[in-house]
Amino acid sequence: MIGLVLVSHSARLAEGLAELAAQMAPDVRILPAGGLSDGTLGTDFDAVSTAVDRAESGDGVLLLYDLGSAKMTADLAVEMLGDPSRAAVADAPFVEGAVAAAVAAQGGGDLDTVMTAAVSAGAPE
Amino acid sequence: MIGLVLVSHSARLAEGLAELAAQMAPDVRILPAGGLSDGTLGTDFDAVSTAVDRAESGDGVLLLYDLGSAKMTADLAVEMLGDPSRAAVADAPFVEGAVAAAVAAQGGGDLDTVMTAAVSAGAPE
Amino acid sequence: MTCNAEGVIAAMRSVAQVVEAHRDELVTLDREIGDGDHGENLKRGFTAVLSKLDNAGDTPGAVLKIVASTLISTVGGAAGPLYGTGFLRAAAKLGTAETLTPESVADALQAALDGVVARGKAEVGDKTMVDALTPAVAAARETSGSIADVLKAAADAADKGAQDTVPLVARKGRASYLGERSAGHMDPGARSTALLLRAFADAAS
Amino acid sequence: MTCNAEGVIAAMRSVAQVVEAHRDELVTLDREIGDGDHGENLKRGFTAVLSKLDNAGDTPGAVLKIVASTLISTVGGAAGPLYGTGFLRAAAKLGTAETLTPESVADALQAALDGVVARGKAEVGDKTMVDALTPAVAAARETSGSIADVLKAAADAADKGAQDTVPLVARKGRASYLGERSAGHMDPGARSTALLLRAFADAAS
Ligand SMILES: Nc1ncnc2c1ncn2[C@@H]1O[C@H](COP(=O)(O)OP(=O)(O)O)[C@@H](O)[C@H]1O
Ligand SMILES: Nc1ncnc2c1ncn2[C@@H]1O[C@H](COP(=O)(O)OP(=O)(O)O)[C@@H](O)[C@H]1O
Ligand SMILES: [Mg+2]
Ligand SMILES: [Mg+2]
Ligand SMILES: [Mg+2]
Ligand SMILES: [Mg+2]
Repeated sequence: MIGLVLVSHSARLAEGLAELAAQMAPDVRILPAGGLSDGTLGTDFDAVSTAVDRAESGDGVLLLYDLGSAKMTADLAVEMLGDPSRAAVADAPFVEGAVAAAVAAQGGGDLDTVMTAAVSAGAPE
Repeated sequence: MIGLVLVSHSARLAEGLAELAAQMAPDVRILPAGGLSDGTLGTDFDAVSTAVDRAESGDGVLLLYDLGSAKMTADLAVEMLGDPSRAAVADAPFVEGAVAAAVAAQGGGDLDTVMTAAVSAGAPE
Repeated sequence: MTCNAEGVIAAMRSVAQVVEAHRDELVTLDREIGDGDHGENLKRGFTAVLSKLDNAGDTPGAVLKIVASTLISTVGGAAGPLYGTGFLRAAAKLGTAETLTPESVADALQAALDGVVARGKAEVGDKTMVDALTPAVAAARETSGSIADVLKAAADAADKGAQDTVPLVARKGRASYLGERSAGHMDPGARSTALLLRAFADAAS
Repeated sequence: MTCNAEGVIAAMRSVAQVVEAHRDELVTLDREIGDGDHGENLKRGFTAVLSKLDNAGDTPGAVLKIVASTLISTVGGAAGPLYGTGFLRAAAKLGTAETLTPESVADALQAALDGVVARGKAEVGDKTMVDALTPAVAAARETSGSIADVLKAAADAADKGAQDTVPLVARKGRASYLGERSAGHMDPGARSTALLLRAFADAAS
């Protein structure tokens, strides 16, 4: 099953989104990676890398991010993986993309399918 | 100055997004309204209505929401205002829209301007 | 049922009982294609309604207005604004009339449906409560007879409408996230609509 | 400066001092068109770098690699992956060479710029650090002379590049949220790039 990593500047934002996305995807590993270790706002590369490891259960990991600098941190974390093809960063609306990706992962979708669900997510009806 | 209300199923998500958006909009009233009073996930109509009152400083309030049912709660809160024209609900990506709206409000934009900033927000570069 | 405020209050008490009794069923349905809270949401909402029913009002409309605002404030999920708006519109339609008639009941159901559609923008076939309420309103309008007859026809049609949501692919609400995977499950909101109408019909007979 | 690993370590120490001394200035610039943390981000990053510099490596490339990974892990803002990638690419370009030459310094600066652009996708004129680094690289490539000469030319060009960001409207990074309102302020990242290059130039002379 594809795992998700939610890269945010805010710990609470990432954790809240993880609980929201988990509601419809109870079996998916959804790892929040938000904020700096001192509690201030920012993205923590080491926390993101650790989250990617933990989200991986064999099928790959999708990363989503809140703002542009979080995207750069996410990209870097993927590039530094032993096998960068095991993870991908979605250019998707953060909340809407994470929920859609979680549902797609829960449904057994592969990395491409989960990525497509994220990037094509809009505000739901 | 336009105020913002962030309607979410999760208290942490709304609070984290409020702190993120406030970073670039220190003078804007950004009120999180997330979760149910018992701590579970859901949208709390009364909390949203209270947040709209608190976000109002005379120029109007923009509401953003995380998922479709939060939109319905937000719509209802606006309809029930004494003067519904003082607030509006943005169909915008939640995080991206809130940050863009906060910056537009900080810049002194009116309700239309702030709404436009929210709905035209995409993932930033 | 007596067709005044007291009768509506009594009917709401049995609705609350039915919701409580079917909490787990609705949770299970919502777990399949949603977030698994529909039964709990409605139970929370109607438990709050119960606590407001004593002297809730002198007219059916006044009682339904209290029900509406209580559901809006307490349900916490999509069903809150949806049922809340439905009850609110029904209340407005009934106005200050002291008693219900078969015609005013059908009109109130129509107003409730219109309110649910205005709130949620769902069409028939989207796999939502609208798929139960729409045939229920049509059946109510076509039925002549007592209030009990009207509500029984509505409940029967809602049951069938809810059943008919099983093969549908959801296009509104959380279930729409599942796409094709939403087929094969009854929509929880359509089921709860059928349960509510059956409770009203039973209370009226 | 001696053009080996030790010289680079010494230069990094003065960079860290310069960053510390200009923390507030960078914070103030970032408060105008960003989130007000650029000075604190870089201070946190280079303080961490300082603690890693003892025996950081035997070649300039090895030292820069440590600098890169430390910045990536500690800066916490856009400047982390951007400067981190820049230092990483510069380190890769220098390879295992024991000493720097004017040419290898210019090549390393070019590699750093390419890395920053690959990471952030900014073009000249977008009001970012690229607006300082791009003219700096061009000046470095055009300058013949000592390493100090090359770095001084780069720092002068970066100063001008940073100044020239003032009238621009930001198209990348947080400042792009401000649209037209971003004009009239110097880009904090362009300013810090100019400060870093000046610190290197001063260390080399
Ligand atoms: N836009 C909509 N229009 C009509 N009904 C809807 C809509 N969205 C959701 N529903 C109904 O609400 C039900 C789910 O209610 P509930 O579980 O209480 O809310 P939530 O989805 O917020 O958890 C669905 O089964 C469906 O019948
Ligand atoms: N996409 C980008 N490409 C190049 N430089 C960028 C980009 N985004 C931001 N920057 C630079 O980063 C600087 C801000 O850094 P910093 O404040 O540390 O990060 P953040 O914006 O995450 O708070 C900006 O002034 C700009 O020079
Ligand atoms: Mg539900
Ligand atoms: Mg719910
Ligand atoms: Mg900043
Ligand atoms: Mg920052």
